Amino acid sequence: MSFPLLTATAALPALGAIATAAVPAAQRVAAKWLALLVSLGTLVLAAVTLVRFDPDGDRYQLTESHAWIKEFGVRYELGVDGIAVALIALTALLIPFVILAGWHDADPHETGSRRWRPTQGFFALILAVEAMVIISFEATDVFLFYIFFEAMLIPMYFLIGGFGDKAHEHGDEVAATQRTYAAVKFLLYNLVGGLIMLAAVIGLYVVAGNFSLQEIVEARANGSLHMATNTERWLFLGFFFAFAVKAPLWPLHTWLPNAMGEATAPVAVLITAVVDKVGTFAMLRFCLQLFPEASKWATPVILVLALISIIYGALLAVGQRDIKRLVAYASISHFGFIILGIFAMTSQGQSGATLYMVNHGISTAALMLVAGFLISRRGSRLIADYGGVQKVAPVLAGTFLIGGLATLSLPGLAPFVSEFLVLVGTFTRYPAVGIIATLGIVLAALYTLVLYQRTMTGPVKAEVAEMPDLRVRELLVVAPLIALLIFLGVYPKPVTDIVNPAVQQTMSDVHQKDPKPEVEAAK
Amino acid sequence: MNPVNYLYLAALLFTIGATGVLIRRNAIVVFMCIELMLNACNLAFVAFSRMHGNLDGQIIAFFTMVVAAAEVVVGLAIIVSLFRSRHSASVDDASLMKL
Amino acid sequence: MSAQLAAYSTSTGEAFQFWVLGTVAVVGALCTVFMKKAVHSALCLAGTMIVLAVFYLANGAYFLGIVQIVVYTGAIMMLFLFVVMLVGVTAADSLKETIKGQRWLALVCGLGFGILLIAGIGNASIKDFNGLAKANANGNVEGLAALIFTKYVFAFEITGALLITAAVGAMVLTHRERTERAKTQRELSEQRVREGKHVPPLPAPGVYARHNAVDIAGLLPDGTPSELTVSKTLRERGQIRDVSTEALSDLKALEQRAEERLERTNSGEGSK
Amino acid sequence: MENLIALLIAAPLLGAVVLLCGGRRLDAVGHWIGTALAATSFVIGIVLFADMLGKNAEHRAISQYLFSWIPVGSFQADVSFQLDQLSMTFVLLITGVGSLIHLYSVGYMEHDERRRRFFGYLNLFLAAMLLLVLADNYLLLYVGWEGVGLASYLLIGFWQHKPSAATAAKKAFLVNRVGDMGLSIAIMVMFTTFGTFAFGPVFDSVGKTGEGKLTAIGLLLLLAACGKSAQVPLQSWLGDAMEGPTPVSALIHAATMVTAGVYLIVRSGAIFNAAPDAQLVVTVVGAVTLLFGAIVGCAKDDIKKALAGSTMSQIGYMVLAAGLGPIGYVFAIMHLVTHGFFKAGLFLGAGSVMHGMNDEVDMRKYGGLRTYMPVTFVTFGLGYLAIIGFPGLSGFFSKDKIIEAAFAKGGTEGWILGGAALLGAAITAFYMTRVMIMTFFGEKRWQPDTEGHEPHPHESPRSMTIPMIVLAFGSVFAGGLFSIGDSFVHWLEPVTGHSEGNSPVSALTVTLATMVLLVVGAGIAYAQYGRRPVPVVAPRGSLLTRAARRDLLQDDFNHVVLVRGGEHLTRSLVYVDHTLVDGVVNGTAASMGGLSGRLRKLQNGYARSYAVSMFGGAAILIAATLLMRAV
Repeated sequence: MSFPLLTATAALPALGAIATAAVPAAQRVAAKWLALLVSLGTLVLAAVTLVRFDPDGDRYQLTESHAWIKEFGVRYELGVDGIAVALIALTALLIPFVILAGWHDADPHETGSRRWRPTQGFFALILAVEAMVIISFEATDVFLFYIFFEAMLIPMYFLIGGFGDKAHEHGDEVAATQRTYAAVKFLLYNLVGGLIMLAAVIGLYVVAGNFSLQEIVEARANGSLHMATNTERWLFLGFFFAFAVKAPLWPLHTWLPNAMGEATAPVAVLITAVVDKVGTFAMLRFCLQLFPEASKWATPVILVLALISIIYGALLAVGQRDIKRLVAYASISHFGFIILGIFAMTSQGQSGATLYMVNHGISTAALMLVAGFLISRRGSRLIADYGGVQKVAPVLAGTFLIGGLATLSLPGLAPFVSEFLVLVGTFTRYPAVGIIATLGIVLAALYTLVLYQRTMTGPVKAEVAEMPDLRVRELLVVAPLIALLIFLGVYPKPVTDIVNPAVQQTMSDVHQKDPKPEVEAAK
Repeated sequence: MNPVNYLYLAALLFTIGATGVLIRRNAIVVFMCIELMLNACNLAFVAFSRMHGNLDGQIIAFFTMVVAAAEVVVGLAIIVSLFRSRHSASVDDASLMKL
Repeated sequence: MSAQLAAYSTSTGEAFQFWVLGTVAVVGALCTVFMKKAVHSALCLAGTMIVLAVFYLANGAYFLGIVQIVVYTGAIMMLFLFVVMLVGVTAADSLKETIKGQRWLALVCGLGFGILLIAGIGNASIKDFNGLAKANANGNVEGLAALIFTKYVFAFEITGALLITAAVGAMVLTHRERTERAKTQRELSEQRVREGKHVPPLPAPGVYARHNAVDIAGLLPDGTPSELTVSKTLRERGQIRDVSTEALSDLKALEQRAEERLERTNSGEGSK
Repeated sequence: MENLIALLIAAPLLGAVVLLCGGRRLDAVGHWIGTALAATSFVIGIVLFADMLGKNAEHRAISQYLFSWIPVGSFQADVSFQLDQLSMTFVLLITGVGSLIHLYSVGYMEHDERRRRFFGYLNLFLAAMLLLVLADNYLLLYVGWEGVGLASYLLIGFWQHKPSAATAAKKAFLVNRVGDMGLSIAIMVMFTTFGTFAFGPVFDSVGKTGEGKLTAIGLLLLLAACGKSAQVPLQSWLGDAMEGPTPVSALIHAATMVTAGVYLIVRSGAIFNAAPDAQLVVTVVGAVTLLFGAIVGCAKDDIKKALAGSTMSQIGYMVLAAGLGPIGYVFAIMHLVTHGFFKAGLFLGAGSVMHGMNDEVDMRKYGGLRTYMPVTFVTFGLGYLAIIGFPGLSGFFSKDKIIEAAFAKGGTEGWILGGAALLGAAITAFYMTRVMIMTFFGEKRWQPDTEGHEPHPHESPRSMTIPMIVLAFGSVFAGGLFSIGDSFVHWLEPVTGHSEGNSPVSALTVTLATMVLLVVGAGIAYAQYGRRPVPVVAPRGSLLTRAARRDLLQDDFNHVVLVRGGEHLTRSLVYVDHTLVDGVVNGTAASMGGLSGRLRKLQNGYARSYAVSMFGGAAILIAATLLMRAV
């Protein structure tokens, strides 16, 4: 038996989380370094996975399979396709930056108590989330996936509810109340989605007799497993609801602005760039593969909802007064694009959606982390409290601008490639939807530039006059992300090469082919 | 006479015991009522044993007695220590479960 | 009564026994529930249990019948009585309900439950009545032993463990750990002096020449009882017998008798 | 030679990266690095040009394939360049004028502490603009297209501490985004129709699809062109864009970037040729804009905004020409090049004036500057003559041809378009004469600025005057040079095609009419501003003047309809999100809370109460069992 690479990739951060949590209270800094090293180690393992993965090989590679709960046919079954491997790489890549960006976020106010260890907890929770997200990407057993899909709510709940910005415009007490509200809201929304999914998972077991993704898909393909139309639709809706909450799709989105607004910037990145990706990823892997006919049946409604998400999220982003909530609504808009791409059922749309997940992760991380640095300096999240930062902290402003430009999908930066692919993919099948979605890019420019103008330009406000520019640690966080944004914008081929075969297979699962062009162009 | 009558008697005793548990407040009396219920069950088991012609029912009744003995020992100990700390054996005084 | 008869039918004797003793059992159960004093309840319960023991015997469960008398009535019920003694025999419960609607709910539920249970039994099709002749062929105790030590041996062993645990548990629960050293007599007296209360020994109970029991409070010069004279335990149980009025009424009776005699004299004088 | 194409772009891109990431260490030399790399690009352009001249007309186009950019299924976008005569013309214009303006900026931005960054942005602009004209497919063109938009955004808002500059920058980017939407949808339509969006394959298969699709593509491309080239209805950003430093106005908002729309239309000539309806709309847009810009230019007192109106108007001419089809393509590009020279020269002159006048932009506070700034006066004057179409100068040749071509369109359209173009020429003469007189003639009307500094007009340093002189040469001779033996027509013909239309009026008539109108326009201006003293405070003016001062109310329209409407929309949506979408969720939660508050009272803490419910539950279970059996 070969080395269980996938298990190792997920187990390392899990063990790291335990080890970090166990660091004594006084060794706060050691805990941070330990967490950083573990996340870097995970990154190395993810890189090895990426290298070992052969884009043109089998659909699922590096598979591991062990019996787990024999009575119910639950197996510990792992395997990655191109989409999963790209997202694992993204997750492993972002966590070190999240840890580095949140280096001082969980420093305790007073250091007297010997049992009070928030720092250790913070970093341990981040690593725990990483482990669970990675195993969710790897699981090819529906039940195994479900367990970790739900379990990651627990550490996220504590991360949102337990750690907030140092300063808050209404004082500590209000901040704590709002944090609790946000955390509970996050938990409840996702739990409701998860419970409905649990019902669907059980339903799937009743119908199919096991939980193995590959076996069910194969059985459906060769006709040995027949599903009644209505059964398939109900099961699809059960799965989709949970993923739509997590993604989040309008009108199930309202937990995201609260959660991202109240959490610290690194945690907000964790939510939107890492955890939420599991939702869209699962749509591609589970909804489309397990229930191809129902997916096609639901497509019109989902496209409309995605479209509403795009426009609605962008319009609301324009109307926000709070930097982090603005980014949250922008993310809702972007998730609309991802879901649009997935359900456009074209290879451009789905490759674009996958690429979008990666790129959105990186670009939002860049923007949100810089916003976090900004907020930590001034101690306010309100846009109106800033102005003229460009003058006093040009590097901070510059990186913020690049993050913003990535958010508005400027060509040359990575998100453009994915957004354009999604739009083209949608347009070839649903022209009207494609055109309306294009409006989103105008609105994206509006909210990004308004944000930049109000915070960074204009006369220097007295409160920001003494603001220091980015420090070395902060630059270390932002610079690689920006470099990656530019690299993937100019040369996305490495990613598309990995993703394309997997998308082709998904397309054939749902029995869809790209529409042919009207005329065959002369080459 | 039909031996089923023993079952009716058991049911009656059980019901009386249960009602007693609900009505009385003195913990000791409540406990006695519980014993009454257990005994009613035992009677039913013995009657069943006779009906089915095997001894399993008696075995169960036997175990019930043993467990009841153990239960009485612990239960009375609890009552005594409760009385010590509260100077009362009323079950209504132990209402900390209230929100 | 032969085992044969007990198995297949019920003799008239058994029927008679059932109806008489069954009535006793039910009355005993009702008394258990409705008696004001815990001691009375316990005694009624013991009666019911003895009746049940007889029924066990009648049903061919000879071993259980004996065990019921020895263990239940003999040991467990005595344990109850001990506890009642510890907690207070005279502390009569008021049967007044404190939880709103509890009694009615309990009665309705009990009535409903009983009716349903009895209806259920009535509904059940219990046709064949095998009797225990075969099972008890080698003797009831042997039959039980064979089962306990083969089929139910694990349950039996575990029950043993349970009993030990219960015994230990009871000890743990009732045993009070001393958290501080007990004060010596010297320390106690020093404390009394320091506090300035009751420096001399407490007064003794009893009224000399009339009552010398420990539960009778001594009388103060004005004839009122002094609680200080009886032990704390009795005081808390409310088991003090007050004889202050008794002395007065005795006196009154004496005076009356004396007067009666004097009246005669007086009336004699009056008639004179 | 092909491999040099990428170097064209790489040189300024390298400059941008080095200057923007280099930090303060490069402050001292940054501007020279930027200028040198721009010049490098120009030299490479010259080398390629020389190489191109040495080949036959048919073999002049070369291309370079770098790498596959986005390969997904049938969607294949490559990073590859093509350099043909059309691109070559732009390359030379961009790098040539660009280098001159770099040089000019060295002097102009001397006192700005962020000069290094300014040059970084300028280099970024050059790279993006070169990418735009060298791309061999629409998607790569789109990258350059948005890239120049970004550079324009950064440069308009270069003085970010001024809220007006930041707002103008944002506005420019947003309006351009609306146009970009057109371009991206156009690419999508091309992809669904042809399965590709590379220039060659698309143009070759134009004949295989219906006219409807082509018209749609054409109109979408026109929308994009309107955004970038400030044509009606997306013109509103150009005037505000003058908030940027003057060299930026000269390079980006006069000579190069704003002409990208014209490039797009000419480049897509094959599509437009097959879609006459789209062409008609293009000409209408061009005609409307050329009048619109000219009218606005007449009313502005801000020298740069007057010139901006003029730019809009001149690009209107180019778009008009481009809409005429093969008759006009060549002249559109020719006017584009000559306009690049003289408008850049005019802006640099304006910058030079402002440089000497403490950054005063109001022409009413100029006057009589010709003696103080002789070089500026002469170069500006030559630019002036060129733009109004003074015979023999550049503008004369290019504009005249466009007016002729407009008439040659034929039919009523021809007459209307030609008439509009002629009228535009007259108005051009009026407003340019006005600018010239108010700035350089008449008495001094200088006023101390708010801090009380009396302006001391002086000639600008050498680094600023040299570019102006070079551009003035271009303004004078370029047109004539291009027209000798129709050399420019022959040069571009292999790419754009060319045909002579049948003009209902002879070329001579057109020229004469133009001359007459020119004299009339200039004469009115002289009568109004040369003969009488210019009031320092602007008179109230007629309704038209007041409307023109406010850019013919277009901003008011935008403000009321888009800004206000948008604000209301977003505000009400925020409310909806909070009360309705979130309200449903929170309402459910609250009702659950209320219900559990009621149910909580059942939990009174008495064990006996709980026992009753257990007992009742047991009774119910028995009842259920019995019922089930009964059924």
